[in-house]
Amino acid sequence: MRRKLALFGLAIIAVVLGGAVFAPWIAPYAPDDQLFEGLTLFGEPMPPSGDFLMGTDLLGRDLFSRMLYGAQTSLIIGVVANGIALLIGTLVGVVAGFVRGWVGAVLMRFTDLMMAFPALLLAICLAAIFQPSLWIVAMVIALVNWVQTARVVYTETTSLAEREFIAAERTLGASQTRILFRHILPHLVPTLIVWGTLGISVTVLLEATLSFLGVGVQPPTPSWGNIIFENQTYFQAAPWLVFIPGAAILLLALAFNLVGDALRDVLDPTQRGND
Amino acid sequence: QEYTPDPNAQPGGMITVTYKDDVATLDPAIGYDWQNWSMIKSLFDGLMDYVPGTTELRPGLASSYEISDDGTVFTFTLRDGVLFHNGRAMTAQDVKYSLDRVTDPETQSPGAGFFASIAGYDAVTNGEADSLAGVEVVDDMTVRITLSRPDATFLHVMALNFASIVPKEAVDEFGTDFGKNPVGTGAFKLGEWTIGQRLVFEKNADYWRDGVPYLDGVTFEVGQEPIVALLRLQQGEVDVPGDGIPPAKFQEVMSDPAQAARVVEGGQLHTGYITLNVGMAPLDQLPVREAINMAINKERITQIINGRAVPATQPLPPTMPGYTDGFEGYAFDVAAAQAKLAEAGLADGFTTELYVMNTDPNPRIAQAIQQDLKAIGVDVEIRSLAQANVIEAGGAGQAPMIWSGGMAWIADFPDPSNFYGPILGCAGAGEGGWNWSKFCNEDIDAMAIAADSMTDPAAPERLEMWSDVYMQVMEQAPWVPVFNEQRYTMKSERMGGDDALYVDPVSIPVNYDYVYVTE
Amino acid sequence: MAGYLLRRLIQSTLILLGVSFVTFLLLYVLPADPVRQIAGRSATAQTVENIRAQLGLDQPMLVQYGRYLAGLVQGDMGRSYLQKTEVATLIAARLPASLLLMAGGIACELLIGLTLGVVAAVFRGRPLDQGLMVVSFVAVSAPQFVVGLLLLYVFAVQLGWFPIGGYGTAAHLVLPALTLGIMGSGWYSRMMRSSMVEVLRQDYIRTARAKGLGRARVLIRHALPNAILPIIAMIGIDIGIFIGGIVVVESVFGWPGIGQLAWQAIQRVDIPIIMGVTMVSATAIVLGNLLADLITPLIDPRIKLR
Amino acid sequence: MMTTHTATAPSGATAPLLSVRDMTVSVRDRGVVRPLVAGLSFELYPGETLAIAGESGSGKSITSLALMGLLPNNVTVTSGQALLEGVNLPDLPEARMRAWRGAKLAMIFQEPMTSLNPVHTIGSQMTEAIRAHEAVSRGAARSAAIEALRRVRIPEPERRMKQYPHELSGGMRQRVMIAMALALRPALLIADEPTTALDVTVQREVLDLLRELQAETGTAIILITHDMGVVAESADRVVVMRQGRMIESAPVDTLFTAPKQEYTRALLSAVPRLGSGAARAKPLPPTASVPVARLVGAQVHFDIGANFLGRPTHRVHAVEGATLDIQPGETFGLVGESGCGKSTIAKALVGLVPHAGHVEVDGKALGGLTSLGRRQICRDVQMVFQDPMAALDPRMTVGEAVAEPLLIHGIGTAAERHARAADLFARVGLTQDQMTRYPHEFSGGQRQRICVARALALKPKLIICDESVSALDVSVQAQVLDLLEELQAEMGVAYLFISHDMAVVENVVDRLAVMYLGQIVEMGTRDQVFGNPQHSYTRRLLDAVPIPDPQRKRPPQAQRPGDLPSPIWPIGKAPARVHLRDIGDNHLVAQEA
Ligand SMILES: Nc1ncnc2c1ncn2[C@@H]1O[C@H](COP(=O)(O)OP(=O)(O)OP(=O)(O)O)[C@@H](O)[C@H]1O
Ligand SMILES: Nc1ncnc2c1ncn2[C@@H]1O[C@H](COP(=O)(O)OP(=O)(O)OP(=O)(O)O)[C@@H](O)[C@H]1O
Ligand SMILES: [Mg+2]
Ligand SMILES: [Mg+2]
Repeated sequence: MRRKLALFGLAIIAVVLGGAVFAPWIAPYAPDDQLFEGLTLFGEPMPPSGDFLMGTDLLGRDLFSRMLYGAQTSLIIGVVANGIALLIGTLVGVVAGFVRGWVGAVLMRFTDLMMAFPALLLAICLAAIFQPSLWIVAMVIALVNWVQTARVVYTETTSLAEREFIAAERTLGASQTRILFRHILPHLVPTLIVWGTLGISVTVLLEATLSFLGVGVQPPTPSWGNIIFENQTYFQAAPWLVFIPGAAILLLALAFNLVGDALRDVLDPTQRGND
Repeated sequence: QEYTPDPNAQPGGMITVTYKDDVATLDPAIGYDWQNWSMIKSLFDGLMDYVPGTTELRPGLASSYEISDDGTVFTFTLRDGVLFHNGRAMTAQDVKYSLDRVTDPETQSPGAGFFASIAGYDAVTNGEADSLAGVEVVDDMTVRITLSRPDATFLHVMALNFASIVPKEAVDEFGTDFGKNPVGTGAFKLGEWTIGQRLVFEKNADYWRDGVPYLDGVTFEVGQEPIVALLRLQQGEVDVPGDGIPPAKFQEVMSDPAQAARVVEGGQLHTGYITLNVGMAPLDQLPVREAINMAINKERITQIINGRAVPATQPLPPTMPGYTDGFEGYAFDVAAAQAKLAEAGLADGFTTELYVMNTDPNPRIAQAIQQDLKAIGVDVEIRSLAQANVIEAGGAGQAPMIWSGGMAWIADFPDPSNFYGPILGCAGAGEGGWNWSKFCNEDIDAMAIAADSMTDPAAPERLEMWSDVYMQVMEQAPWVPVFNEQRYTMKSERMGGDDALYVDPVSIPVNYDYVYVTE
Repeated sequence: MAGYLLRRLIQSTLILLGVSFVTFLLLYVLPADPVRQIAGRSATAQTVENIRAQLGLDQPMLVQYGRYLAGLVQGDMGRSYLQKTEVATLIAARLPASLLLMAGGIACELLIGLTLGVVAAVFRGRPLDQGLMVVSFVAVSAPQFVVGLLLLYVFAVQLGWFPIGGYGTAAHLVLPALTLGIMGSGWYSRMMRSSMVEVLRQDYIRTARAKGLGRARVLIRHALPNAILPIIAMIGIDIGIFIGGIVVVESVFGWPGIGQLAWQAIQRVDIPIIMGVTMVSATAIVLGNLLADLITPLIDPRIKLR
Repeated sequence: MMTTHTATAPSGATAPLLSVRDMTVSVRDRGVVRPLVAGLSFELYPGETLAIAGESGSGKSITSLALMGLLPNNVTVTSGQALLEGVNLPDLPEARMRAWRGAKLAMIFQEPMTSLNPVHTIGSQMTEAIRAHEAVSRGAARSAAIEALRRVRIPEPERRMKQYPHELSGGMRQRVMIAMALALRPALLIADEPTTALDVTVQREVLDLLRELQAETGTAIILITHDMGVVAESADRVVVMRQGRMIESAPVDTLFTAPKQEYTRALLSAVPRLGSGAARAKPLPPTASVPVARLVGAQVHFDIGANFLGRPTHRVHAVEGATLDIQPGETFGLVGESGCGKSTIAKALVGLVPHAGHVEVDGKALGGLTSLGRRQICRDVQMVFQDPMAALDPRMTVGEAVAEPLLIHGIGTAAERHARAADLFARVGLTQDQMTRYPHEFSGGQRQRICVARALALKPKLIICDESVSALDVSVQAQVLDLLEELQAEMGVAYLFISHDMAVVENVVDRLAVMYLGQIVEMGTRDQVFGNPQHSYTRRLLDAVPIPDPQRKRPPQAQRPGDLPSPIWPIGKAPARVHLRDIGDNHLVAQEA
């Protein structure tokens, strides 16, 4: 069952990745092509049909094509930016939790400082100072989103560092880095999976919020998040514009979670099947 | 010229109006948002006023006025028995005080510049004087205002909110917080203001105009998402959604005859346009600007905003005096546009940027523009930013193109000059000015000044001159006028009063003084 | 205890100082000029300079910051550039609503999240657990604006159980708090589940069962307090996350909180308001963390404040 | 209890309280049903004590959980009966079982440290149990709880009621567990290894207590243990289990005098007996010029508490001026009750805690070493921890774990390291194909052997065994001890052997030191200390050791006053240093006040 679910997850990721990479070949229309026949006479978007698999958006663009191209953006945000945030958070948390003394103290105080910042404001300022572009937005998201991970990892690391097998490693003469990477990090995997996969949705939506505030990916570049945000007031008049990208984000996050769970089973022999 | 109120009007009742944004201030010297504009209009009066539902001037607190032949001296006779909300009678001193206050740099009024034609204005701005030399109190009921140059629009200026008459003692009492504790002479007075939630206007029983207002009061609820406001209207909780009908609901409303019947449509003094920075290559070449003008499919852009606009051909909206009838402007013609580009040696197109404010529908309009320009080989990058950032870029002359929507020009007063000065004239073209195309043509400027120096604002020759001004501007194509937005106000069933009151060009969304409820 | 508090307060002050400086710096380098917003379209260069000088915006950044701090220490957060009102007044008028909403949001997310987490832990590995995992992902992935409107549409407009937006009574709070809480509930249910699974493995749970206690009592009295410990620390972090969500929720429900104030201020670079809101929210976050740390030993007596 | 029953057979007149008939408990594991306990039968009469002994993993705990109806989800009773007062327990619906749990049958779990809920007070946990079964007022439940605590001789029970588990010592926690179990006067009490985690003196107290309470209330007890000494002292009858089956059941005397089964015999012979050490005597290794380890006035302090500046207010004087040396090839014992500082000395030697005073390993002082020097020391001293499960990274295969020290110190190629690890596996009696498994897939004894193998990988000069065999059942314990001895003979390693089990210590050490509150109170050769204990604390330790001979039951030991003296002092104060006197042949004894 678990294996089947993991395969299902992998399949979804593959589909999304394939869609993103091969978008130019798969997409029936250009993502920013405002088709004349894409709007009704009153300027309303078209519901899903044979011509437009997922309908059209408020500018008469083919939603299916935009979803495909949007996958590129959303993967970069949800996977790369979120991954970097996870990485930074893990590094900071693990180092602060493990290397006590002033390095740890400085790192943790810095984390506290970052945490006290309203993240959105920070993102807005950073993105406004640098000219917004996909990679800048990804960077900003990575810079804002690592904090919570760092906190949680820090707490876990401190308790792990107290465990006896870590002391045992020390008596063997293992270096700090070895203990850190070989013995502490693997134990953080379950937590990181939860945070990493939930983080996909959060960052994809954060990117959309940033777009909405004018500091995100610039139009007409599509992303799943900004498709939702552009159209959210139309959720009754044109539900496909909100629910299709919403479902896509959900599926992507779920897929990563399923694969992550399977991965954890591989990495963590003791918990297998247990949880 | 006087307005005849609706004979069916009956006094009494409260109405509820909603807005998304909070009301920043009710200080007439400060307030410059389109939502507090009409509120201030109901709380305060100026010497001049408009006939409800029209753009016609009529006397306000002045019972009459005289203009000297050279058009530089205005003598206003004040109305008798006008009381401030605090019970004190208004006098000529208050008029002088109010004008001094609005021009005083300390006040930081965004409207101070409108009074630049009053003699002594510069001295006040420079801090050399603390009072306008051109405003004299002749006697308690008479004020004489001397201009340093003739100004045809001066009576309109005196009808602006900025020219509202405020009592000195109240301003002194509240200081900078006067904006939260407004005291005026208007038809309503402020009852309750719960920051972030609601404002309640109460009927001013001592209002100097007889019979009005009809309403006992108006409740403004702020912080209401337009789409929710509409839901509440449909539930009968709201009488007028101040932000209008949200695009997402427009079709729904219009396709239901019962609801559509409660929608009032009217023109408004608005033009949505694209500025083309004449100081930046390749937009510094006229053919390029012409090409861009020809490339924009205005019909389609109006379609995108549910057809709630008419394509524009020139800076002035059709309802504005001085509008050039029959002017075709630059017709949508891709081939011609491409030819123009080729003429400029840019047959392969070029890359440029379009700044736009980040609130819907502006980014969508920008994308439509982007697509149109792409058709002639011009690659446009969109910079969708917060209002302040767009204004900054525009002022600094860094923005090749700006879509004006959201920050757009709704006329302060119904006079053709209002579309020129700061946004097309040399005055605004400097660093930081609001003339974002940085278009500055001395000849046109001279003509504009000449037109404004005429005494009668409605003189046909004057309007002719203005028409010429804008025609010459269009020849230089520093703008792409895209559309003139139409107003659609929706109201609850019980709202009564002439439709014109709901699309009042100066009192948006509703002229509170004259509407009434039917139950 | 008093000593601990003092130390934490000093630390918090330093953090707030850091936040204020960084925010000030960011706003200083932000490419937008508040003076142009104030001066209006028709202002001359002279007027612009006048206003700049009046606001002290012509001074070097450090001087401006110093002045701001000096004011702040005396409880003066400055006046809004555009509204001219005291920032403190504006915030004071709106803060209670935001705090109420935040408290409601936290209550909702805990209520929903913890319940789902406990249920998932109890039924771990079964279809119900899998189903709840999907639910938690839905909660995290759902855009708040849409969730808010949906709730409003169904429960207020269609069913009429709650008022359509507004502020005042407990009934007004339910839907906004729910909207705000839904996203967090996804997180909490995941965390609660893993925490609970861990706790249910512990010996003292077996002891409790061996005493002959009922299932509910074992879960609520013995497992829950232990499982909730790692979660409390999250609540502090949450407040920071909420500040973003609150803008959306407040606007959907017409909730008079500081989110709307901040949003308008950002659009128009009303720096005193942005600074004020930032400082207030940073204070809320810092206090939230402190509170979380103070609550922990109440639940777990082994933890000593140090 | 000997007063009510004869040790040989229950009186035929009374009906058995519990009778287990051919009970099989099975686990469903990935669709396969596998018995964990098969065909178990025994009877238990009121007031009787039945011991279940057997190796680790033989199904002892599963049996007791089956009786309590607390089996894990995937484990069920698949056949047979367990009749308590004529009612078949496995058939009882959960609701009725719940009512019985605690009231009719109660259980004391193996781990007193973790069996109490850390977030509730002792009082609330006790009254809760009472109120779950008896409709009494809060006040009445409270007084009943206090009474129960008083009966288990917890001093000041009223005050303890308000305390949290972590504020009590291990022994006290175990007594609280017993009080809780006994408060409702259950007919049957199951005690699963109630003393394994406790040091001998506390173990003694707990066993005395159980016996006494049984005499008072007539409760029948099932006592699960792998300590044959405990069995001999407390049980009336014994069931010996192995691999899920009962292999022998007999009255305690019969079992000890005439064991029928091979395994039982092996079990009994493996039991270390106090006084038998002399038989295994070997000559003391000669004193070398450079001892492998030497401590001179070593101190280890931990700062705890904090004032508002974050400065500590108190200090744990965990080790206060220890002086000792360990010769190459020698086994040096360190004994003393829980918390006296034994582990701390060990940790100081491997550099896990900072120390003051002089500590040297192989002639090199530990203070001020470069990191390279530190790693060198790590090659010379290795440690085998008390809990092998905790000391192994659960996410690393044991093969990797054993090869890891070689990798860390950059010894050999991957192939060589693998070969060496395989060799070590063989040495400790494990097979090569087990190298790819994870720690949780081994039994306790095997895991401990893996730890030993890991410690041996670097061919150290000194191996520290910190309670390395305490948790193992006797047969496995004997295997490990034999292994250690063998290796010593072969490689000449020295051991620092830390334990609270005096019998084991006597069997393996050459010399030993007795510690009390961070200080050494007696030190000498095994014969000196065991043959002629001088310090009162040493004597008490020796007295507490259970004797695996049902004939020699001892009177209960004198009760100690409630709280242990503490090594925690306010900053600025320090305990008085004891002074060691040589009473001949390097037999050092502290002077007592
Ligand atoms: N939940 C379970 N799933 C599968 N096997 C289990 C489970 N619980 C116990 N076992 C297995 O059942 C057997 C008996 O375990 P039990 O805990 O009864 O041993 P024990 O005799 O109490 O040993 P010890 O002395 O170490 O406590 C062991 O082999 C163990 O691995
Ligand atoms: N990191 C630490 N911080 C504070 N106190 C400590 C620390 N480690 C040990 N102690 C204290 O030092 C004393 C000695 O502890 P140690 O672990 O050496 O005892 P032990 O003799 O090994 O006991 P046991 O037989 O229970 O293992 C104890 O009182 C213990 O509580
Ligand atoms: Mg067991
Ligand atoms: Mg120890």
